[in-house]
Amino acid sequence: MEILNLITSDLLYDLARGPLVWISFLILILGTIYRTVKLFSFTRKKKNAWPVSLPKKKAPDGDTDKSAPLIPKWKFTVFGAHPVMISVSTVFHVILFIAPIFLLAHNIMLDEAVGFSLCSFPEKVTDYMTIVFLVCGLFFLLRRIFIARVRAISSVYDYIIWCITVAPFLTGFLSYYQVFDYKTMIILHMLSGELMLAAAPFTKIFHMVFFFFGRFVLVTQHTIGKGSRTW
Amino acid sequence: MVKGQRKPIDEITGALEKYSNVLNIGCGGCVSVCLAGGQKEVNLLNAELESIYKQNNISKKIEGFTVERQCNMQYLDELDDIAGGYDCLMSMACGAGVQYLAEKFPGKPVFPAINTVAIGIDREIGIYEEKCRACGECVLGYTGGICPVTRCAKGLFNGPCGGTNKGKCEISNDISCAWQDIYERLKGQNRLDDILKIKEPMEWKNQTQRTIIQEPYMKRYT
Amino acid sequence: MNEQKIVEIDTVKIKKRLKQRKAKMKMSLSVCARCTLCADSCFLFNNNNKDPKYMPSYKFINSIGRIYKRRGKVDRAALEKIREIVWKDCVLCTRCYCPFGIDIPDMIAFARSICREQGVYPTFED
Amino acid sequence: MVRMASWAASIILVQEGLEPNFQMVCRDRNRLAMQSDIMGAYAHGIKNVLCLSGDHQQFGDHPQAKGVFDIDSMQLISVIKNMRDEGKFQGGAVIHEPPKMFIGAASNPFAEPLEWRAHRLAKKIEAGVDFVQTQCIYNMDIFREFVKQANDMGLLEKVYLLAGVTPMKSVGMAKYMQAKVPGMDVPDDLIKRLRGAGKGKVADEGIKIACEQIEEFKEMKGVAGVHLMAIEWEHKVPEIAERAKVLPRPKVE
Repeated sequence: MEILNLITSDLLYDLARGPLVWISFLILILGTIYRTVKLFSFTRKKKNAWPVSLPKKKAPDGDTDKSAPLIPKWKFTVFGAHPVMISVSTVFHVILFIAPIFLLAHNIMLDEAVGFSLCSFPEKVTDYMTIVFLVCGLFFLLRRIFIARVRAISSVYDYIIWCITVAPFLTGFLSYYQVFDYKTMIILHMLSGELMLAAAPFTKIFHMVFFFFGRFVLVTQHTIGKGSRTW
Repeated sequence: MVKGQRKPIDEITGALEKYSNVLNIGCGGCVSVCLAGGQKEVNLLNAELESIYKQNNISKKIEGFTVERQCNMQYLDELDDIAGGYDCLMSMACGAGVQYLAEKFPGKPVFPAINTVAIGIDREIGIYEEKCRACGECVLGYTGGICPVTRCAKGLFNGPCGGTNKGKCEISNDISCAWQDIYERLKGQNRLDDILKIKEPMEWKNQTQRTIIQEPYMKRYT
Repeated sequence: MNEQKIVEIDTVKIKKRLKQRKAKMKMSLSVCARCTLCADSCFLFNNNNKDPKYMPSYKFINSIGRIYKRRGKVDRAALEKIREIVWKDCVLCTRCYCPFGIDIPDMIAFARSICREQGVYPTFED
Repeated sequence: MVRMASWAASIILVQEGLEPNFQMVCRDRNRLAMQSDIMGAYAHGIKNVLCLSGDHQQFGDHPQAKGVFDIDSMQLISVIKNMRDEGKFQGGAVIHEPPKMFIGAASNPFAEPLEWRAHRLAKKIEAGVDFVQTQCIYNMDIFREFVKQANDMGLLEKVYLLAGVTPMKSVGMAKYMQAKVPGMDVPDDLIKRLRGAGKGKVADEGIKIACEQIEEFKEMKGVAGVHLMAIEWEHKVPEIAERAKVLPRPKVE
C-alpha cells in the first residue's frame, strides 16, 4: 500500500511529467549521439582495395543470365524465408515510432509545454495502432517462449527489454480507457515511457541506429547500396 | 582460396536435359566464400531452374544440399543416405570437389555448375583476383612477392619485355606490367640484385597430376 | 603425435586481446536483438535438423559473447566448450545473414584466435 | 598473323646466297621444339638466330591461341649458348655436332622502366648473346642516354649493337606508332617535321631522317651497325642503303 501511495503521490506525478521527461529525452538524444559517434569513430572509411581498373567484361566466362527467366528475387531475401516474422516486425517498429509521435494527447501536451505541435492522427487510428502493436508484441513474446531456436538464445534480459518496450503502450492504452486507477496508470505510463527512452541508446534497443548503420553504411555482403565504411 | 563462378544457365540446363531427378550439392568451403557455390547459390540456382522448367512444362525434381567441403570424403559421406534417390548429381564445388564427388558415386552422372577460375584473394565482397597458378615452384621470394607466372601475360621470368607501355602490359592498357611492378618493389627494397641474376628455365611441376605427402606423414604412407 | 600442451589459461592475456577489438565486438554483441533471423542462412543449421546450436547468433553469443561477459575470466573447461562451438559447429564460410549487418564470422574468428592463443584448438585425437 | 616459318624462309635465303637472321619466338614453341629447330636450321647453313619473347598471341588474328612461353627469351639465349659452347641440350644430353650459332636478341631502350633497360641488356649479355637489335629508334635523346649508360657499364664491348632504323612512310604511320604500338617512342617533333615536309614529300623526308640517324650511328661509340627495318617498304631498302652511304656491303668472314 505504501508503494501504491507513493506511485499515486502528487510528487511522483509532477516529477514524471516534468523533469523526468526532459531528462529521459536528453539521455535518449545525447546517448544516441554518443553511441553513433562512437560507431563512426571505430569504423573507418573504406578504401578501394581493387586495382584501378577492373575487367570490363562481367567475368572471364561471362555468365550472362539474359536467357534466364526472372525469378522473384524477394524469395531469397529474409522476407522470403520468414514472411510473417518480417511483416509483424515491420508493423511493430513502424507503429512504435509513429503512434506516439502523432498521438493527439501527446501533441496537446507538447503544445501546452512549448506552444508547438505536430499534426495528429484521429484518436481512433492510434487506438487501433496500439492494439495492433500489442498483438505484435504478444507475437514476439510467444515466439520467444515457444520456438526452440529463439528460446535457445533468450535470457531474462530479453524479456526485460520486451517489457520496457511494450509497457508504455499497454499502460497508455489502459489509462486512455481508464481501466484500473487512471492516475496510477498514467504515472506508470509516463515512467515506463521515460524508461524506454532512456534505455534505448544503451541496450539492444540501440539496434534502431545500428540497423541503418549496419545495412547502409558498413560494407558487408548484405549492404544495401555500396556502403562506405569498414570496421 | 579457390575462386569459382557459376556456369551460364544454358549450359547447366543442357547438361541436365536427360535427367528428371537432380540433386544439386553445394560446398561450404572456398566456393561459398566467393559467393559461387554455397547454400544460398544452391537455392538460387534451383529456383532459377525450377522456373525455367515450369515455363517450358518440363517435369523435373531438383533438390539441394550443402556439405561442409566436397574435397573431403568425411563430409561427402553425409550424402550416403541422400544421393541414392536421384538419377544425377550436380556439384557447385570447385573442380576438385566435383571430381571427388564423382569418385564417391561412380555410378551416377555428376555435372559441374561452376567454372573453377583461380586460386585468388578477396579484393572486396564480390571481387576476386587470381593470384596463383599452382606452378609448383614458387619464385615470389625473388620477385618481390609479385607472381610473374600469374601476372605476366607471357609468364616471363626475366622481364620486363620490350612491350611494356608506361607501366602497362602490351596486351592491354588496363593491366599493369607485372615486371614493372616487380622492378619498382624491389627497387624500393633495394633488392634489384635479385632480378639481375638470370633465372633458369622453370621446372614446371603442374604438368602431371601431383600428390603431396607432408613430411611428418611420410612414414605413415610410404 | 602432437600432444596438446596443457597450459594455464592466461586470463590477463585474454583480457588484453579483448581490449584490442573491444569496440566492434561489444557493439555487435550489444545490438543483437536475439531475433534468430540468421538461423536459416547457416547451412549447418539446415543440415542438422535445425538444431539451434548451429545458429550463427547462438554460436557467437556462446563463444566470444561468453568470454566478454566474463571479461576474459574463463577457465580451460569453458574455452574447451567454446572450441567445440567455433571449430566444430562453424566452418567460417562467412555467409551468415544478419538483419543488422553484424559481422558474425569475424566474431567467431576472433574467438578462435583467443582459444588458439591459449593452446585450445582442435587436435588430432578428435 | 600466321607467316611462313622463319627457318623455312631462311633456308630459301641461304639458297639465294644471302645470310639470313633466323628469328625464334618463345610464344610458339616449347624448349624441345626450339632446340630441335636450332639443330635443323644449323644443318641447313643458317648461322644467326634472333631470340625473342614474341608478341603476345592476343595481337593478330588468333587471339584464342594458347601461348607456349615455356621459357623466356633470356632463357632461350642461355639454352642456345649452352648448346653451342658446352655441346649440351638443356636437358643435359650431349650434342655431337653442336650448332655454331651467332646468337642475337632484342633490346628496347624505350620501354619503362628506362633506367632498367641497360641492366636487362646486361642480363642478356650474361646469358650469352652476341648481337643485339634495338627497337625502332625515333627518340634519339633516350637512345643516346641508353648507349651512354651501356658504355659506362662496359656492355657494348661485349656485344654488337645494331641500332634499329625504320623510315616513316607517312604522318599516319608515325601517329599510329606513337599511339598504338607498345614499347615505341615517337616524339612529337618528328611528326611535326614530317608534316612540315609538305604534300608528296613526307616519304622522302622520312628516308632523310633515317639517313641522318644512320650517319649519327656510324660515329656513335658502341653501335656496331644498323638494323634497317623498312616495314612494308622492303623494295626501298637498296635506295635507302645507298642514300645512307652504307653500300657496298662489307665482307664478313
